[in-house]
Amino acid sequence: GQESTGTTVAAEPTGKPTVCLVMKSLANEYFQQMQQGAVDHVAKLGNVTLDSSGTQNETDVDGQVALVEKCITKQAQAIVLAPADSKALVQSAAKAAKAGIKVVNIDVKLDDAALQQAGADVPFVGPDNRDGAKQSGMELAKALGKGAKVVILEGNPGADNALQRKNGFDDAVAEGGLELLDSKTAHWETDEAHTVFGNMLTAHPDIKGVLVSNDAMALGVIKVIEERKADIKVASFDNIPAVKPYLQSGVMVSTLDQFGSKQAADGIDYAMKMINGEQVTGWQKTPITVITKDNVG
Amino acid sequence: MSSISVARGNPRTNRVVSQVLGEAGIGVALVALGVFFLAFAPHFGTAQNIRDIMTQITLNTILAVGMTFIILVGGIDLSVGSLIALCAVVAGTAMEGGGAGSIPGAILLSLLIGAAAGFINGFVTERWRVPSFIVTLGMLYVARGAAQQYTGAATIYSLPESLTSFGTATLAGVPAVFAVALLMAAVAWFVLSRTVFGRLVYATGNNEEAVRLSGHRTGVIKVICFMIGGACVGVAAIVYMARLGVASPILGQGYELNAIAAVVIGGASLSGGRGSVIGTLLGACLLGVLTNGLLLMGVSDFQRTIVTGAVIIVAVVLDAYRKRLSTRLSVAS
Amino acid sequence: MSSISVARGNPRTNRVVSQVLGEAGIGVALVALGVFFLAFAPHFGTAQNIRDIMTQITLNTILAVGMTFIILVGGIDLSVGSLIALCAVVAGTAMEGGGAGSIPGAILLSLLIGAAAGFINGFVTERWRVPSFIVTLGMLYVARGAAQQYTGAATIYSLPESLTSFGTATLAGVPAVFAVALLMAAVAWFVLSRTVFGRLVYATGNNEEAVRLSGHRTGVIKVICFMIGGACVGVAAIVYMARLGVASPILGQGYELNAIAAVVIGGASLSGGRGSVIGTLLGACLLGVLTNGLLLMGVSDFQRTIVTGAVIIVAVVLDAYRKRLSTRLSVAS
Amino acid sequence: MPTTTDTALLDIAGLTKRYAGVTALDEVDLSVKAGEIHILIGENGAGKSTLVKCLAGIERPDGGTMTFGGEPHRPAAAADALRAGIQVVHQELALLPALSVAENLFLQRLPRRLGLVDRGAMRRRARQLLEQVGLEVSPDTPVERLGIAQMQLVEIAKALSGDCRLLVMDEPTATLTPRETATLFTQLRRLTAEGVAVIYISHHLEEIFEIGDRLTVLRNGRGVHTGPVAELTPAELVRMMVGRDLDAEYPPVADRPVGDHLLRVTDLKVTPDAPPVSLSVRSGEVVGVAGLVGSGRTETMRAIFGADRPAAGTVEVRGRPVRITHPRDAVRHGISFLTEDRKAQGLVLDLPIAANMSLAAIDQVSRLGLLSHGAETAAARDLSERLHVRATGPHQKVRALSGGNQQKVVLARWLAADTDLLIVDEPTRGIDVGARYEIHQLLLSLADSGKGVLVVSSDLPELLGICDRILVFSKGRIAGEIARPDFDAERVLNLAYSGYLKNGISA
Ligand SMILES: Nc1ncnc2c1ncn2[C@@H]1O[C@H](COP(=O)(O)OP(=O)(O)OP(=O)(O)O)[C@@H](O)[C@H]1O
Ligand SMILES: Nc1ncnc2c1ncn2[C@@H]1O[C@H](COP(=O)(O)OP(=O)(O)OP(=O)(O)O)[C@@H](O)[C@H]1O
Ligand SMILES: [Mg+2]
Ligand SMILES: [Mg+2]
Repeated sequence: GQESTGTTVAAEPTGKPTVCLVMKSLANEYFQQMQQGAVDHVAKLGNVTLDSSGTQNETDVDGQVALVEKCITKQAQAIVLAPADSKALVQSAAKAAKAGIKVVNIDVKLDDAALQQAGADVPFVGPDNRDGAKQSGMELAKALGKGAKVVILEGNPGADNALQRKNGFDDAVAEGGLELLDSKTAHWETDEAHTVFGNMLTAHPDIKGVLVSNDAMALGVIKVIEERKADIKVASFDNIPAVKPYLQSGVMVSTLDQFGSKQAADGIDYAMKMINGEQVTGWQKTPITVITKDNVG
Repeated sequence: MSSISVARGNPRTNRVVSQVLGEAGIGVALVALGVFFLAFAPHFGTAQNIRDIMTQITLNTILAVGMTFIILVGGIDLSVGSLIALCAVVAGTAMEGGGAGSIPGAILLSLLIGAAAGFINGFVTERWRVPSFIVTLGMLYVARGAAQQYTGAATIYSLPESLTSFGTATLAGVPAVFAVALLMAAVAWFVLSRTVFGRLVYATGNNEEAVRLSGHRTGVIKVICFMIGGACVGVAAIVYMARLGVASPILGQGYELNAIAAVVIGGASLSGGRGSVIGTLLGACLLGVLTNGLLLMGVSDFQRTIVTGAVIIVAVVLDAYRKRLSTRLSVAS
Repeated sequence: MSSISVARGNPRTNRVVSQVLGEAGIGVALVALGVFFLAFAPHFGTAQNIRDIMTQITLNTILAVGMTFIILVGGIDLSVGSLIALCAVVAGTAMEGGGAGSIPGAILLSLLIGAAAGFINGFVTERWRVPSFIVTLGMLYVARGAAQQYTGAATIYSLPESLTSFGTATLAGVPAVFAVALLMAAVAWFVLSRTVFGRLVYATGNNEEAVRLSGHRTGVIKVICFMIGGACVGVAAIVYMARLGVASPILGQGYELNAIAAVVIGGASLSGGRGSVIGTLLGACLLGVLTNGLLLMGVSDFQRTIVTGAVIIVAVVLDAYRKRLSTRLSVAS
Repeated sequence: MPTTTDTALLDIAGLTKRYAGVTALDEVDLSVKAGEIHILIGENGAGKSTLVKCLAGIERPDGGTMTFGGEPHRPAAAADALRAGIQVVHQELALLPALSVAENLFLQRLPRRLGLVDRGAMRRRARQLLEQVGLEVSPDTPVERLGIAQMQLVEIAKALSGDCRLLVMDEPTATLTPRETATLFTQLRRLTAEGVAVIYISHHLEEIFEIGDRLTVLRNGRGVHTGPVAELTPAELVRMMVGRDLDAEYPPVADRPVGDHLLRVTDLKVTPDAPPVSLSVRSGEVVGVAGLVGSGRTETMRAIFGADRPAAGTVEVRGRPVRITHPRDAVRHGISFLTEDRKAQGLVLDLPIAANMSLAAIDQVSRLGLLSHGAETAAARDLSERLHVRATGPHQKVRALSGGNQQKVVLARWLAADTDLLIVDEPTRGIDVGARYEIHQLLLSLADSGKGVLVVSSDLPELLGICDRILVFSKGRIAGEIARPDFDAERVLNLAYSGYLKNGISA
């Protein structure tokens, strides 16, 4: 699927209930998968109209608020929301709920405290980023053994999944007995990761492993490793196709697949349940899998 | 050329047409866009959606109004986007968990920070005659870093009820926050077109040397404009928190471009001396309507991005045509 | 003022000093920064790190060199960041899975797309006399959307071996890609300072009307400058892929600001007519050295952001001082 | 009769100002009495404007003292000088193109009520001022719509608006026609009668002898003479300025063989409903174009040259009809155009003299697109000598030149282009008598060598002095043509006014 067809479905008015899928930055491959999954799933179901959209970039909070408002305006029956900010989107979610729209939260969990304050209860369908990062990190720990020196590359400071992944990596460092030398952000970007890690390596020539918060950055990191012909292993997150060769070659010990496509599908299913009057609450964890040399296929 | 033949028409009608066109500004393009969406974007005309549009353009309107002052004196401010984050997190922290009582202080704080940053931008630019582009670019980094440092990248929420409820309140169907924006625009318009200061702002942007020769302290005028711009950012920060109930250090990325775009689409010249608050207002509307309409039409995100860019270009080109035609006619009549 | 007392010094030394200062440009600030990092940033001076710096500033240098032409004629190009993404994904797709044979075609493709976009930027700006700021802002959206549309946001990888190996190759210790950047800078310098076209570029940026009335097609000159800028983006796209072995439609966000910053820090005036490739080169170095040094010093992310901004401002202020002092001295002598 | 007192209002002693490479003012003394009109005169680059700038607080003198009204006068900024009561009309226009004439007039102190601009009062007083200087435009016209002379009049009106004790005018009449000059002089006399002192700078000798009480001659930044104007003859004055005798004010005009048509313009309309204009220039001819301010001379020339698109009309060069839509076409067909506004339309201020001179003939100093700096510098040297450009060298930035020398640079550019037809608009604007003579000689020698010259000038004696025939513009149309044998200032002026008198004066 070259273009995001989901939206075109919404064009003609039908009797079917409309489910609004609101994501952040569709420019991000992960959300692209997520949307594709949703489109396919809806096609399978056949009794739903999907209206999916995403923001320009991941930090565009009020852009996403506008998206939610659009869904309210269009009087969708349900909104499946992958929030750009776990707290900033709570109000909009509550507003939608008040407007009688079923809201399902996917990908990043809305902040509980904030939800309470807004007096809204929104079910969450999604993976545990922290646990995922930890699992991926543990693979690295296993590969390197205790006491190995590692660094972390973080995502956008302030982005929730960035924070959770960082925490997960920290857990892995603690539990795996790794020695953390430094932790810096490269804003999810390949080029910046190349620069930041390059300098980290200059500053700490004895780095043995890198915990990277997404694959895009991992690509930049691996470039540095290749350039320096260093023996450094990488643990990452997202499992985009581009990293496959590196998993096979072994530079990348592990990455994490949180099945974005599945998530959206599940989200839609729960939305349908709610539309049909079922009560859904709490956190429905979606599966995550650590991808390594062995299961990369 | 056709325009000539037009010009050959009856002088009186020419004059009328030219006047209308001359005043209309980017409004022409805006109306065209509106009509188009009314026809093709479901729900576009609904009261609810009009309100949404108003809320959605509020921030950019406020920022753009401030930016107008800066651009009129030939400056530019790239720090807007980070500065709003800084103002928000600091003021937000001041209000966090607090009651209505904490609001006035926070507002004052936000305004002060904004104005102070504006002062630095303006003062450095003026005192050492360095391009404001680069000074405010520096400020962009400083403010962003400061905001993150201040909160440790944490998002601030649980702001006073009365603030957030103001963010969703409506006066006679008009969102309160938008009313604030309109009010600010009105004041700005009055200051720029009626007061001595306002005229000196235009004059300075037009030919600073001449204004200095006439015994005015252009440096002061310019610095004040930067401070006004900064103060507007302070207001925007409060409005942001009122609307979204949170303040995060990463908010506002890229706002500067939208604000500048609104001003320039509104007919201002980046070399200073030309532009108007009305134009800016229309520019902000155009951008807001465009985003909103395309969303309602359900255009895919990527195509939406493309169309947005294309429409921006077409709009200014149309406007250029308009200007020429109107001058042609006025010459002819 | 101290500078006066300096000015009272011996004329001959004054003249020498003033000459040195006059030529030095932002170099002074750059040297100061380098010395500082040598003292406080571990490993800063190592051959390895120097190579890193070179690789790290390559992209911005190439983009900034192109931007120099545009800024010299009083334009600006905000589309650089998205355009590099568009060039990369299209050229990347053309090479994906292909062998060395597919490279020349891809390079040509990238250059053509860049130049074409540049042409549109320039042509619209010229033909309808609209600010390039807004036209290229539109192009920023169009190119980004097009890039995403083209790949469906997928990251392109498995590029030809020979390309990626070129990205990591070094000639006599100098990274090959940086050598490319230097070569381009050298050519640009030659064109701007030795050719008729270069002369007309400066003249047009300085007083377009005068150049037009001297019988030159200023419009053509400006459009060509935008095309050169675009072509440079095309080259940068190839270099990006060579270095990182991937092409994604989200790459390059914010590159435009860095490129413009390099040019302006290098002493160019955004109103056109003043600036130089050497300056641009130094500007790019300054930015690159700054990032690199701060990273080596292990400054935290947030503080790094703050310091970056502060240093940018201080650098241009220092430069302003330098200019004044040098003129003062030359008067005294 | 001006009422002069003996106590000096302004006293300047040992004033010195240095720029990189030049000493613009070298120990200059000057004393101006209340109620007198003091002429400041000297060659281009002698230091007149620099003195004015020091007086006005724009430049800081490097030495010397100034006393104004008994107080020491050390202005740090223009504001200080204004506060002290010194009004200045600078040599270069300092206007706000996008703002209205009225706003420009009162920029110093906008009529205000509680911080708000009192527009009514502003318009009213603006009309009075425009009346005084004889400029018929609406106060609401944006200044950018005005011709340069009209802008000049706005500048003058501006200076008259603020009440002052000393009025300094740096070449205010450079582009004015006798009509405006006359009204200006009435105003000056009114002011001096009220006890205002005036420093008046001009290169027009006849003006000096008409209006001046005393004069000070500057040469190479030094004051070489001060005394009553009446005690001098023009010849003596010229000798003091230039340092040599000028046998005549204008070079002898020999009878030249007039060749065939170089340029023939038929029914040219600048705007769709402007009157049609037809004119022609033969090789070996010097054709003058006279007219009042705003009579449409510049507009017409711009249209011929392709600077603006004419609405109608045909142009023939050497008998062949040509389409000129861009100055490039004009230059291609061998037409040059020296614009009246050197700063806005002529000079590239931040480029060196050499680059400015080669701009229209860049092919001559380049091969295969590569510049030959050597050739360019050489050419610049040569031209600078021919026109006596006073500069530190061909690589000095034009910005640093004196007004007159800047004018010479633009002129040099078109001499370098060496086209068959040369259109010059106000060619000797701000040029000193000596250089003026040289330039006239130059124009004539061009005609001698079979080229055609079209001279637009508001300086009537100049036209009478060097032209073979004069076309007189009035209200956009050519009101008449006079051949050399029956040249006569009266006739020219009558023709110039005719258009306005017929259907009353209107803006
Ligand atoms: N900013 C400057 N930098 C360097 N030299 C300058 C500058 N301004 C003026 N000069 C020099 O000072 C000298 C005097 O200039 P000034 O403008 O006073 O001459 P002027 O008497 O007004 O001549 P004109 O009759 O042409 O106006 C000239 O040689 C000029 O080159
Ligand atoms: N650049 C311009 N734009 C618009 N109108 C102009 C411009 N220049 C002149 N005009 C108007 O056109 C008319 C003719 O002006 P023009 O300059 O041709 O007169 P002129 O005979 O050259 O007199 P002078 O040059 O001494 O003002 C005037 O009414 C003037 O206001
Ligand atoms: Mg002068
Ligand atoms: Mg004229």
